[in-house]
Amino acid sequence: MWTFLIGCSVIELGGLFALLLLKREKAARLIATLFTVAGCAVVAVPVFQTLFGDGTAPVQLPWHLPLGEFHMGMDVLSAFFTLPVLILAPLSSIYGVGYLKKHKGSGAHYFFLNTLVTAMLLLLCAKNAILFLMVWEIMAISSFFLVTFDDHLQSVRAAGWTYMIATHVGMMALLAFFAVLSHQKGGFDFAALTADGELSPGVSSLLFVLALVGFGSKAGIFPLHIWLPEAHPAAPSHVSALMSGVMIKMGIYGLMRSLTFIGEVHASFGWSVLALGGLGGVVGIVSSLAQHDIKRMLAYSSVENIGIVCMGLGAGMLGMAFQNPALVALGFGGALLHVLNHSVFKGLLFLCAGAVVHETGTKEMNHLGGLMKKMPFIAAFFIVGAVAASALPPFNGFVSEFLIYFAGVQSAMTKDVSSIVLAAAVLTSLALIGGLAAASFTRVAGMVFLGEPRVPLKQVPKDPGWAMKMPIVFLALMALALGVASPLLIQTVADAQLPVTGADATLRVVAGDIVPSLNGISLVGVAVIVIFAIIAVLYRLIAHRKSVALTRGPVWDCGYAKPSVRMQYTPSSFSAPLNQMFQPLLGTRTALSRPSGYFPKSGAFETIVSDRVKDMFYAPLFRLVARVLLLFRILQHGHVHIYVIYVAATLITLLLVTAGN
Amino acid sequence: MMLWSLVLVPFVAGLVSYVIVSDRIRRSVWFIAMAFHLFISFFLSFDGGEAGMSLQGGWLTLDALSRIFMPLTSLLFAAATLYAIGAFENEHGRKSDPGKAASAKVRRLSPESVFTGCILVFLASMTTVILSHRLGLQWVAIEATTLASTPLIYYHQGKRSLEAAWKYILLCSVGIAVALLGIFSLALAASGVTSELSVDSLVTHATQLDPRWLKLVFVFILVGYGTKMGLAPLHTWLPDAHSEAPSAVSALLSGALLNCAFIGILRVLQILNAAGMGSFGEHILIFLGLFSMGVAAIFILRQPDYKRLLAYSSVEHMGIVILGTGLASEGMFGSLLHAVNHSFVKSMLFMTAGNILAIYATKRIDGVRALKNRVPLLAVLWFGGFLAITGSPPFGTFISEFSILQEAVNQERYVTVGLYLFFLLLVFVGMAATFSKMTFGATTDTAPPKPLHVWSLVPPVFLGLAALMMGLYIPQQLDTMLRNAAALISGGAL
Amino acid sequence: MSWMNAVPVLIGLILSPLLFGIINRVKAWFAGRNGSPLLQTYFDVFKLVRKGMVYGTTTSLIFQLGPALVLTSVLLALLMVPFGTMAAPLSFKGDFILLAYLLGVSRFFTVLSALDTGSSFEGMGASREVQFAALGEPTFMLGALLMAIYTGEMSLSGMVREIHFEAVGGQSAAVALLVAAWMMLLLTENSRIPVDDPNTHLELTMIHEVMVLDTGGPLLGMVTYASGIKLWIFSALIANLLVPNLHAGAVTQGAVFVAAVLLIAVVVGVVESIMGRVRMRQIPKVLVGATALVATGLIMTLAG
Amino acid sequence: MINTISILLAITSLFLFGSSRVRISIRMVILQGFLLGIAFLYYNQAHLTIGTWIIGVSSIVLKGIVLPWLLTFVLHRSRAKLEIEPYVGFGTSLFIGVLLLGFSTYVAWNLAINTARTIPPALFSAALFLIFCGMFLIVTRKKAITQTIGYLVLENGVFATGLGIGHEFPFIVEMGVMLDIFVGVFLMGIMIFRIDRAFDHTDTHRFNELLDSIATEPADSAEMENIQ
Repeated sequence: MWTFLIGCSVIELGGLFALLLLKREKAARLIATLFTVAGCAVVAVPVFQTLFGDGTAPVQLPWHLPLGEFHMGMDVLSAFFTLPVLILAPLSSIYGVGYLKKHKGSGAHYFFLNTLVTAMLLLLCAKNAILFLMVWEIMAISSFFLVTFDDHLQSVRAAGWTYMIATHVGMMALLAFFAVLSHQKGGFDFAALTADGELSPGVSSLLFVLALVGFGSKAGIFPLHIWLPEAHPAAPSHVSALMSGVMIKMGIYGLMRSLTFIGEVHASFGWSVLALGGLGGVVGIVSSLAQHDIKRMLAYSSVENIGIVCMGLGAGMLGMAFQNPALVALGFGGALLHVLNHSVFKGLLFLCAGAVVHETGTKEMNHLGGLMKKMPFIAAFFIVGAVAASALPPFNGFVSEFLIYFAGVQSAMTKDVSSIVLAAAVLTSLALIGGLAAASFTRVAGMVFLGEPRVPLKQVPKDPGWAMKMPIVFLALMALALGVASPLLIQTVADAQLPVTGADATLRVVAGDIVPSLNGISLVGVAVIVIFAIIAVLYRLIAHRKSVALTRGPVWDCGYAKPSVRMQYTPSSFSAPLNQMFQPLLGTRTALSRPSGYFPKSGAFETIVSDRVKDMFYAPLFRLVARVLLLFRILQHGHVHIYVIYVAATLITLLLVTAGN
Repeated sequence: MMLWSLVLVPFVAGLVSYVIVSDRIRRSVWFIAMAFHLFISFFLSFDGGEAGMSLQGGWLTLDALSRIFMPLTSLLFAAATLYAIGAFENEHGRKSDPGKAASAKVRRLSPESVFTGCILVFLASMTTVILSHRLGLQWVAIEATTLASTPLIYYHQGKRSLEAAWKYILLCSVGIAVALLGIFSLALAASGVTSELSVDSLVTHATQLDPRWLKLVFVFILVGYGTKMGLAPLHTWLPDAHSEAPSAVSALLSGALLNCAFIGILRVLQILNAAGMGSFGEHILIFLGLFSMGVAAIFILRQPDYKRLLAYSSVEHMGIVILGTGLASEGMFGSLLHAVNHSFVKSMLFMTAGNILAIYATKRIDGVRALKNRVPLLAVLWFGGFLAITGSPPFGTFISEFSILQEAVNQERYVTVGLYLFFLLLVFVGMAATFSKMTFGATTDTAPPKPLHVWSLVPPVFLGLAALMMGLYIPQQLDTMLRNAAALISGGAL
Repeated sequence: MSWMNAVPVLIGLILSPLLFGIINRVKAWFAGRNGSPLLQTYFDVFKLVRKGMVYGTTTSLIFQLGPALVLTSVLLALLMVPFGTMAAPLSFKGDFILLAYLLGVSRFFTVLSALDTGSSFEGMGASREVQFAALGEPTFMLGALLMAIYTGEMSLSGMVREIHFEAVGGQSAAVALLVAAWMMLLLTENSRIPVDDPNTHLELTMIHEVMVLDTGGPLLGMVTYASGIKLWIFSALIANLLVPNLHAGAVTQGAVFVAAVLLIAVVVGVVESIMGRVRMRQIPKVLVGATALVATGLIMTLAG
Repeated sequence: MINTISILLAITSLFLFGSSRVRISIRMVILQGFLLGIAFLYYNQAHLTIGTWIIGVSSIVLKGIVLPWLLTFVLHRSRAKLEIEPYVGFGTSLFIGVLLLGFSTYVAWNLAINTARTIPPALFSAALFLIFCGMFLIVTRKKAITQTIGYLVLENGVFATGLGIGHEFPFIVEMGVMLDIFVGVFLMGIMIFRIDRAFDHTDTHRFNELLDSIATEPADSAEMENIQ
């Protein structure tokens, strides 16, 4: 455990050096990245020790704080959740070195980036409630500063503001959660909290609701997700990659850790998480289909993937409630694996999107197009990310969704009514999400990179420098590796969930009999690549042989006289049929300015996309609270006389009250 | 003798500095008095005699409670002194440079000597409040603090500061008159039992005091000193007084004066607990605490003036402190810790607000933009203060607010917990809008801001670090002192 | 992969273009025409492979490599389709999920290569394709779940071995519903008449055809062959449901199975001749109807 | 003796309720100062020490002579001669005064806790009445100087309740209370002087520049936009 602490302090030191070198931007960035990479390497040692070796001893330091004390320890669950941090943190800092070349103020930025990484690492190994809360808030604050990096834009400030409020709501719920928990179980240490003191159903459901709100608001689970599509597009891309890939997983980690505290899991918990996950998944992917802004679209797809993870969690919890070990192993296993997979391919997508925004200067997808010719490297890897994100075989997205599918079908084998309903729910929503995800990602990949540029760009985009390319290549390879090498991973995933599900031998057996399917999948994955290579080579030989003519001609346009670039299908028109179908979920408004007069000069049509949940629930709620509070403002009207009456009135009321008892 | 010197030295220095003409000498007198006071109070509190050192029949004693607040007050006074001198330099600097003269409303400044005199007398009276064990003397001292601080408030002689000062003195005097009623009824309650109203004798004979009169005493003292402490609905003078006073004074008012009023209430609570009627006032205290937080939340949301915002947050934090006292046992410890944390953070914030005022010359929030780009150090202080005042973890306020929450949950008062968290969230929402609007944003004028005097920057940085330290590591000795004080007040029932 | 398993795959590869011939011949018979020869598709593919290649000016590498990936994924999907009672060469628990997603890969890259041409027609086709595919997925998954519950097996080959369509008994009603739903799915996925018309010339009404509007030469050959295999896969899945387990030798069972597949092609031809096209707006209702059918099937297994 | 003093006190505060001219109110305050001083001396005659003597005399001197002198001085310098149209008309305030007198006598008589030994009910009711009169003046009168007078009357009332146990209070505390009241009123006087110069009126009714009650419409204000 000491190596872990050393690693974290190395990363934090890097941040401090970056702060000191405020003036020399480039040096600050390089040093901070160097320290992060070194720190993560050092931290990797205990993590692999815990995952594959025999684990590390916890560390307990006498840190005199009236309530909590410094108790760090790493169990299998936290080790597994450290993997995404170790992958994405160094890569995003390296990417940042290239990305922030043209920006000022990257010294402070890197300080907060390193603090965020350290906070996340410490959070995963915190074994004391107070320490957990403190590191949780530090993580929130440092990520707030990262989001508001280029704060000269009004939209970024508004996004930062919404983000801060959302995290604070979650913080309030967590405060209440840990207060009630430590009251029930006595003491703040996680060991005391996980002791299986019997909790009355009322208290355990209250605890679960608080945990769901507290951790759900950080993870972006369905009703509490509105800050995610605001904050991620506002942040610089390597930060949104880190946040989307890793930080929202801390919410999932917290939720699983709270299961260990609550102990006995009721079926209603499982159903609620499953329902939220399914609903969140569908709403997430449908909203991402309707977006104009590329990073907002990726943020909504994070909401969708978190929905899928919650479905896995829900299935696992229902398995615990119905005492069906297979469902438990597969549900939690699918969720955990999807956490890792999502952080890899979402990180890849955000980094590629970052490069696009960096070069073209605009996030508006309707204005982009045909970047494949100018930025072939980024286009190719974005398409790889898109394939992985819509869970298609050769890549890692498919494996974890396969596990959750399998959990659904496996639960149906027991043939009792509730498990079949569960299976039907999981399969339909996952299938629908899968289909829509394919639609959404073909839209982005197709419209942004293929076809022709819809609006002439100011400067010719070109592929970025090696600092931005290297992480992208590494992530793509990681996605492929995870996709193909999944049978090796299933064992660690089965162990990683032990703290939550309790050491139950059958879990290992159940995980065992999924291995042949995973072998089949990786076999097919490899086969796809090999056969594709063969057919492509054959095609090249046949189609491009000397004796045959190879010409380039205009694309068929029905013989129209003067085809223009604007005639191409735009992303909004591409997803228009689906948007109309899911209109109640989306609530997209259209603004039409009709061309008028005999010689009309201009007409415009625009769809305005806003988050339905926010418009229907949060905005009116905020306005109501503000209006109610403003009513009470007359209290302070400035007249001394009436102030004295206040004093007299309080005196009299208190006298009456005391006279009473 | 040392204790009396703590009172007399600043008092005499105050009187003397009324008459000194030259700024330099007066400032040095002021500085010496402050240094002396700081050294003595730290020396006495941290390693003075273990038992309460009393003098001449218990007029001034240093018991567990005053052992905390004495060094705190003198530390705040030292910081305020340095800041005030720095602010005067800024002010003089501004007046002299021609460019600024036209735009800034140059107010006619009453001579600095009145300011120095009053502030030193203010310190003397606060020291007497903290140290006095005689409730009569304590009342006199609290009244003296009001009188000493009024001229400080209308130091800038503007219409608004005069109005604020008038409301301050009128409301506080009415409140304190009610407190005097309380003192007299306490004397009546103890008429048969003991002669002089010293805390020790009252505590020893507490059981024989007439309970009905004790209830009356509690109500009068709560209303009287509650007005001084700024509990809603008696708080109406606080936003005006704290926002119109010069920043050094509002830092002292918020940081130190509110604690003195709090000590007045604690002394009476000590007697009540000793008389076994501790649980009697619980509901009233909790209600007042929550009501103050609610009223503060109402006015913090979309508050146009940032100094008034800080004043309302003082009302809110005093509400939290009173809520903690109402919850007794662990809550008492939380409230004392919170009073200390709040003093650090609030005075730091007021000083930073003063610096912002010196640069942007406007108290309106819309007038202040892009603090981050123009004055990075102030932005760090300002936003760090915001995080501290709303109780986010790395700072001390989080620990105290959480222990109060923990106590409320332990007593299964879920309604209180719900309201408590809701108001904290409301205050956070209100403040988040204001602070982020001021710190971030783009600026058009690229003129480098006027350099601030170093003395006006050192104290806030020091206080900010103290607040941070309180959050990360509370030294063992300070923790035991807090626990003894809490035990003292709740009659050993901790 | 013993020698015996290779035979079904070979048969699949060889016979799949024949299905188009049968369908066109049935339509011609209905219309009183002689119709094109049964092997017409084979001639088209050979001709196309030997022709020169014309790329659109706006197209990039994706357009050239897309159809290769489409063909690969469809070939691998063919590997997993059981052949009568004989298990598929590659079968494991939950292989139907992989089958669905392999078809997803082929659809993904067809759409990408369509969008690469940058023509508005191809964009329109892609947008429609993506919409209907998204609605078709749940039908396939629920159908597989129904079969899994009904037979207790989790791999396609296992399910097919257990399932048998007796005329009487509650279970068979569920299977009948499943067959109807999967028939609708076949018609949608392979762009047959009620949903999409493969032989139309009006670009605005096409869905699948318009996506391959600008592919010519060897690329078009590959795409046609891939769509043939895809039709074979769907018909094979439905045939597996209908063909009872005759416990006879592998050869006779195989022959019966192939006959069933060809029979399904005839049925498709009949359906195409007698039905007109469903309006574009109604297609989502058709697909949701298919899912509803499977859902009722599920409920029946619960009740039964 | 005590009864006559308390009746006289009651009458003077009734005058205060009704009088519209500041000059008369100041005279009433002088009268109250003398009455209280005499009452204090009379009441503690049993154990007269040097301390109580000094306190008695100083209270007479301060409340009877010095403070009223200061108030008249301020009255002349600031042109606020008349207390014009207060919130509550003089007739009605007189009527309220009588009501308050009834209420305080009622409270004094049946609040029969062990005050009998220390404060005679008559004096206690007069004291309560003085307190109510002080509060009432501050609340209803607009002129700053009348509010100061109200405060002074309030202090007199509190001092009257404390008469009984005057001897038990140590000398310093008693003198401290006296000094505080003196400095308080003195400071208020200076402030009225300053207010008069700054505002050229001393009408506290127009003191409402410091307020928060401008209910900004939630819908249109700019911040609301970025709250969503």
